[in-house]
Amino acid sequence: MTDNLYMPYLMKIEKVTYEAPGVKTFMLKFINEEDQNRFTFKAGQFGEYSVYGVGESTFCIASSPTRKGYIECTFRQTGKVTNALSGCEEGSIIGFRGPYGNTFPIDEWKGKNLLFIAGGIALPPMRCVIWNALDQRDNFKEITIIYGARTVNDLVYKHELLDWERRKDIKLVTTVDPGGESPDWKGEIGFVPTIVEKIAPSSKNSIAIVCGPPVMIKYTFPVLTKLGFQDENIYTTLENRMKCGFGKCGRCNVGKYYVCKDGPVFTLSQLKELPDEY
Amino acid sequence: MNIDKWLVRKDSLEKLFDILKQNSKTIYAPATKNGKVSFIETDSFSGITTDYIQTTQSSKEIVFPRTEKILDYTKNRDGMSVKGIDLKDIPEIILWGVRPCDAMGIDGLSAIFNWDYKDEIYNNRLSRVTVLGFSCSKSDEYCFCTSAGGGPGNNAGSDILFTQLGTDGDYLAEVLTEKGSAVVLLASGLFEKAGEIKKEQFLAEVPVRFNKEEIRKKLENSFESELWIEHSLRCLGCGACAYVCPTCACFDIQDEAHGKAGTRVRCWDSCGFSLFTLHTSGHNPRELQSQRWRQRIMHKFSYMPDRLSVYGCTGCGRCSRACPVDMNILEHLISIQEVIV
Amino acid sequence: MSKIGVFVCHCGENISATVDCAKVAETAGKYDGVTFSIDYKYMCSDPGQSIIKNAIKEKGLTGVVVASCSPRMHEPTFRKACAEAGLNPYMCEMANLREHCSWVHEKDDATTEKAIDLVRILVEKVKRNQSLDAIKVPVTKTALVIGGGIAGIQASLDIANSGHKVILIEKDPSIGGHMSQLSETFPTLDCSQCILTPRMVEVAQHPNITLYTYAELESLEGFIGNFKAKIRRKSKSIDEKLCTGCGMCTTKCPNKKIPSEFNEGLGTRTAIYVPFPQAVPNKPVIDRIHCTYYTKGKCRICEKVCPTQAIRFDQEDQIVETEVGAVVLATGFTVKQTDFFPEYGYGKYSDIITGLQFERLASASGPTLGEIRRPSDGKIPEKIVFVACAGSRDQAKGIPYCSKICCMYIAKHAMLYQHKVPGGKSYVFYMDIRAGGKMYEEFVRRAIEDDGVNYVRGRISRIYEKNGKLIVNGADTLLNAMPVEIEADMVVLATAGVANEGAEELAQKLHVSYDSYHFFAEAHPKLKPVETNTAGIFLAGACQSPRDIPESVAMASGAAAKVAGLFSQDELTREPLIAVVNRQAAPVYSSCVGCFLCVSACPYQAIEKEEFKNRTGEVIKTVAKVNPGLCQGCGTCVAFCRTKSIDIQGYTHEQMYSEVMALLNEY
Amino acid sequence: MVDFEPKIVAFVCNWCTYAGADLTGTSRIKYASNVRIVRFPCTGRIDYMLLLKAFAEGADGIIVSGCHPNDCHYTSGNFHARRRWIMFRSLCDFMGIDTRRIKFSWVSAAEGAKWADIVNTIVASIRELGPYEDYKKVVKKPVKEVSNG
Amino acid sequence: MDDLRKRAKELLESSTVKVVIGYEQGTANKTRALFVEKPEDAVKLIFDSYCVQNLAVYVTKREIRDKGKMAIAATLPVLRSIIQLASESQVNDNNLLVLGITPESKLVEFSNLAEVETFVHQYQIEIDAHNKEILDKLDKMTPAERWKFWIDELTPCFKCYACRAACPMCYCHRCTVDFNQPQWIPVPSHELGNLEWHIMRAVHLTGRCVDCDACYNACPLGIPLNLLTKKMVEEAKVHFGGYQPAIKGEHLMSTYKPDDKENFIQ
Repeated sequence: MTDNLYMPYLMKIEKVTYEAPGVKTFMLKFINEEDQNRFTFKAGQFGEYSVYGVGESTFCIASSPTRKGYIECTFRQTGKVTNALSGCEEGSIIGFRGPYGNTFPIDEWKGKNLLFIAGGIALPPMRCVIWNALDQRDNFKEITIIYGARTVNDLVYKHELLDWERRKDIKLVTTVDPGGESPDWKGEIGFVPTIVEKIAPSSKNSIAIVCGPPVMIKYTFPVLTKLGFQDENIYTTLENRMKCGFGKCGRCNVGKYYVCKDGPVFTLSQLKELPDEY
Repeated sequence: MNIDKWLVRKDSLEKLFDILKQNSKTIYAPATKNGKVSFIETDSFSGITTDYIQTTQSSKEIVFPRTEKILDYTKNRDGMSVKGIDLKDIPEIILWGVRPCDAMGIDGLSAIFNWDYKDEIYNNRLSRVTVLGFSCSKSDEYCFCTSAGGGPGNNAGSDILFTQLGTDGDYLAEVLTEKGSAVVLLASGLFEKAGEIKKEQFLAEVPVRFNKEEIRKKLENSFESELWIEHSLRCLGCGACAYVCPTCACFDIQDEAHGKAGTRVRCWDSCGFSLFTLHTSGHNPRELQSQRWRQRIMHKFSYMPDRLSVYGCTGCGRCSRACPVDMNILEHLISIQEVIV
Repeated sequence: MSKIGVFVCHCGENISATVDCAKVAETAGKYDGVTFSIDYKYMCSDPGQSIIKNAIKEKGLTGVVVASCSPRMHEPTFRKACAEAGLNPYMCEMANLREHCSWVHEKDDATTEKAIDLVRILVEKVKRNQSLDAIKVPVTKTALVIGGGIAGIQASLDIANSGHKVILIEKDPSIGGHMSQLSETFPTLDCSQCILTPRMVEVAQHPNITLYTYAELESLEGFIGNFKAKIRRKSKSIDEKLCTGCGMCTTKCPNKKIPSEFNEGLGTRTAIYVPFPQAVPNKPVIDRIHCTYYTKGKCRICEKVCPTQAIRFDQEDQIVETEVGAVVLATGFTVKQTDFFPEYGYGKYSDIITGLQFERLASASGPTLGEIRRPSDGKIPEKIVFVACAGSRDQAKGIPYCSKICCMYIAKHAMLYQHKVPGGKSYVFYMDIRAGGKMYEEFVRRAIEDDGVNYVRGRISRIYEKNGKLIVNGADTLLNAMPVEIEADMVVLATAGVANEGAEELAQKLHVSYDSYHFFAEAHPKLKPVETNTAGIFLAGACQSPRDIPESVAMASGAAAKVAGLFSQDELTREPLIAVVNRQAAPVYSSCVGCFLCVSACPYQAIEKEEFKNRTGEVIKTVAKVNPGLCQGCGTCVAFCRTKSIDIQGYTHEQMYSEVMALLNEY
Repeated sequence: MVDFEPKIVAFVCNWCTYAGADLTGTSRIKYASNVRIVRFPCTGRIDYMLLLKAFAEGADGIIVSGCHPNDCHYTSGNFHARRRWIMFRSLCDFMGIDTRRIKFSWVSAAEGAKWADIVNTIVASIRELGPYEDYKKVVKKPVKEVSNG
Repeated sequence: MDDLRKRAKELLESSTVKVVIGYEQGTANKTRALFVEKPEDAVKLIFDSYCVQNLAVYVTKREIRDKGKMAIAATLPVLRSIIQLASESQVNDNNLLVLGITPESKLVEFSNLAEVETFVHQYQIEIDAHNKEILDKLDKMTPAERWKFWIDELTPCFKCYACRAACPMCYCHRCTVDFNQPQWIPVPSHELGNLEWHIMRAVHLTGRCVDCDACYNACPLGIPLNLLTKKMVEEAKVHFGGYQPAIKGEHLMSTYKPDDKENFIQ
């Protein structure tokens, strides 16, 4: 069915992980062997996930390209499709189209420090890169992850956060918004931008990757700039509404750019070129 | 291929039509309903409307249906069976009576559906359509094909372009493609060798009203212009303009479930609708009508030329005719050319 | 992730006799999201319930469908069972395989097919159920009783005696109502005052009762358990704390010619007055309309004579704001005045009076000290005519209903007359005698047989005066309409009992509905006679329709019992199956466009407006909001809302839609 | 139409008709098994869209039933419903939707026999009318068609 | 026409209102909405028999409302719409000033909506003879014929929602067709989707439609969808003695009478 762009791969839900209220992670396996083998993607790309009879929904691939044989996606229940998705069980079959969009130029980052800044449900797009980087750890210098959520409960990938915490070769800082802490909370308390400013990671030979709700991003960029990060070394991903994923349906245009083709990954310098339509 | 010109007697048109029918071709031709002309599957030549300046709906629906199936699925015990549409099912269609500005629109559509990923559903439909264009001998205040790079006798996009040589005159047939020649072959008797014929004198007068290149330039730095707000105040945000437009290709993908079986369809959508870009979060990148109107103009006169190197407007003037509040695109373009520096 | 359990009950043989339960369970087991299914002899039995409980625990079920009898029978049972097993009770639905299937169809495949369908639609529904928690509404355990007649008094005492606070408001200076005006009462002829006044005193002295006389309800906001009442205490122009009720002021008041309301205008009172000797409270008020000081600006005699300087000319109305949990409406009724009957020449002839006026004449405490004397010249009437249905049961007069009490009090009046005026002749013109009630019929018979009252069946056409006599023309329909003419000295019209002036406005203040005669409407004519359609507001006595004393008292006690029941808990728990208007993040707030057409669609006035303001405090959006205290969950608003912004828990759009889908499609 | 079994959907209110149908059961009155009951709190909740959906999904007949006037558990839900039915039915009729296939009725909790009667009559009449092909055709269309051009 | 221009100018000069909604000359013989914000532009205002668009649709449009207090040149249908909108809490005296244009094309300025209501109530909503004829024709058809008629008429509809956009009563931010949980009405344009959309539209306008034909005039395909609402107007007359938009009035479909008559409920 290669001649039908809209034909999804059939995927079986291997594993469902409850991450946070309304947030789940699916581990998906291709039902068809060839699809499995033919399929490749790069960090930062996304796909169209569909529940048959309900529709399609767009989100990034949250697993690392270095992990073969399956893909993972993490989503929050917000609309029709995501509600239906979270109604699916292990063993259910869903559709997947992709991969679409551009990628994080991780190969260009070799030999640099990586600073990951994520907020709330926006860790997934970054998790893909993080694992991608960790799986070739030696290629990079310091790796710092700053991750914040509204409350302790809202932090996703709790087990992985623990792993990263234990690892000597990563610096992980987790934070929750004031009031979101639990009695036994050991991490930081405060909004992400504040914490970034507080941690003040060096901008020297560093790449910053920022994903999160618009507000967080808005206030984090200035902090990074203050820390001396160059616009072209600050990366983020945009999430516009999409239907096709390959630059035809007309939803995701930001000016003359298609988030689904020219994005979702943009550097701050590119972002500054875009009209305010995202 | 080089254009070969034939002469078709005016009473031969009907014969041509019948021959095509006899060769079991599906013919879509202009017909009138509720005082509006649009392309409808037609069995008899007499059913065809001829005295129209422009059909209400463009012929794009033949290659890009308002609603078309993408796939069928059935849930069953051992999982799921999904079947995409069989491209072989797509019918061979003769598109009769297309105006040059419509035929030209096909370039725009093709660009959108092929600029990056190739949309084979669209391409297959197109490959099965033979476009019989008819030049314009009349025009109205909405027409501006000449400003959009076309013309009343423009043959781009047509497989054969017929030009009537004067009222009740015979027809000059310019055969432009293989598909065109195939038609000639079917009815070779009806096509007589034509001598040197100048068709221009028989064409409608459509004055050039603006320079699209200039507009494109001006649009580049007009994103923040106040003009959009002023221009769009009247706009009610319906989809009429987009749905009649020969090049508008925005679409939606929808599932229709009936129990364990269902269908996924692709259907028209419009950047004019307020919910078009609405995120589930409630955030809307284009929440104001002015932004949506800007998108429409920008997409046609700036983004498309930039990215797809083809303009998204053929000057057919349909959107203006169809608009319930008289948003006259020509007027707006002229004002852009005048106002924006 | 839905994990639904389906439990098919045989109900002994009741279901399994015609439905293949095993097959139902088996088929259901194959549906998407059904992870457990079983059939069993008696699901409602203890072992049956424990099958459900265990399955919930072991299989971690997220929803339960019990396919057995009607939910109207066992829904509570199974919901409780689920709750006990730690599953939200509202995640349990019942498929009605017995009443709606096995009992009404023959044993064949079609019947089993239907059973399967019924299960399937409930499976699809329960997948979309949401955990709900019963709604808790705090209760202010104070009742507001409006109206100090016998109904209000009874209700207040009953509520107070059940240990709850009561605020009783009465618009007149004293409580007692119409009953205090009555002479004797049917069917026992015991003195009205004698049985009433002790109750009045009890009210005044009761520690749980706050009594505001000369007070009216200004406004009532809120909902069951949580009303806010504003009460206007009209100025009495005296300091009640200082006043001892000695009566100096009333005796010295020069303004003595004011017709007494209590005596229905047959007697007079002073400008500063106590309506009647046994009034409670027995303290005067100044009637500012008539008081010479207020009208002419001088006098102040009462002030001079008052031994405790209790007079306060400058006193102003006072608004008391208070929170109450329930309201009892006992505002009573009133009787049409005789000027309602020009054909009977009232106004012209002062000796044509109403039944209520006759009560005053017959009352020992009345203007004639109990002697029946006609108003015009004080002569004792030798012939007296009582006219029943004066207005009542008369379309032409716009009062088609029966005033109910007249037949009885006319009999009483006639009797009293016969007792007080030996040898006097009394006639009663009536349409039918309606004496339904314990000892009532007997009472009327006594009037006719023992006291020789002449009952004439027929209406009177006209009354006119002829040399000092009132000529009453009528017809005796029993003697095929033979004309009857009686030369009477006095005529008593049993004028229709009607709703109070202003009953309509009061009803609107309280958001209770009222009938076309402006009597307050009960929530259900048979099953909810003392409730109104506004939760927490109850009715007692003649404000709902004309009633006699025993009925009013019974109704009052009924209302009181309802209030006591309401107050027996600290929080009201209500089924959460109520309507909700969706809410979204700013700047959308809700998909509701605020057309508020749902407001008129709601039978319970449960829909309110909610305003959203921006930082600068200006209102940027107003949308509908359902008051969970008032909503009863009918869903009329839901079907009406164009934007589908209102949904009703337990019967949501998703749920009902999926039921229809599941019903008609293969899964 | 030899072995045509009509599919009948019944939209009923919880307090009267549902209870009435319960009574039909407890009184063991037999009726045609073609009907499937969907339970609503009140006829006032019954959304006209659901009726359309029922036809769209293949129902051959529909019953809508609730409390008699003045008996509504919610005092006026059925009055509101009645108004909507009056207008909706007119509209359906005007659009050529076969209103013989929609039966409106009042069935109280005491009218078990009436319920059985209602069901039997509509099942009988729908048997006469046959499947609701007109509507079914309309539904099939979009799924089958490749193009609406 | 001159008094209109004059008045509009004054209102803007005294900044009694921020914008005046009226008509201007459009393409060919079309007229179209004009939003005058500067006094000097008031001269562009026109009024003639071609001014048929129902301008009331703009008083609920965000971009116009945000300008501040509006004045509107309102013909009878527009006046009706305004009253209906007022009864649905969408406009009020604080945000709207009405310059009425009587059927005799006289200018009447209303000092408040209550006056507009009184004015409007002099005229009953009447279906024009031409359409009445069509309605009668349809009534005479068999249901099967009507069904065919409507399927034929509605199938061409491509759901551009011009009818919705042009209707002053369709001011909802989220229409039922945009509601997708559940997806009551199929999004794509096909026979079922079109049928359900138009039924829904007619139901929602029952008792609210002021019979201005805006929907019909807006339809690029000339579908006579106004027949549906017209029929509802007629039926409302038959069953409930018709209706009139009224500010405090009770809405035809959200109220009832205990003695509403019908003959089909068993």
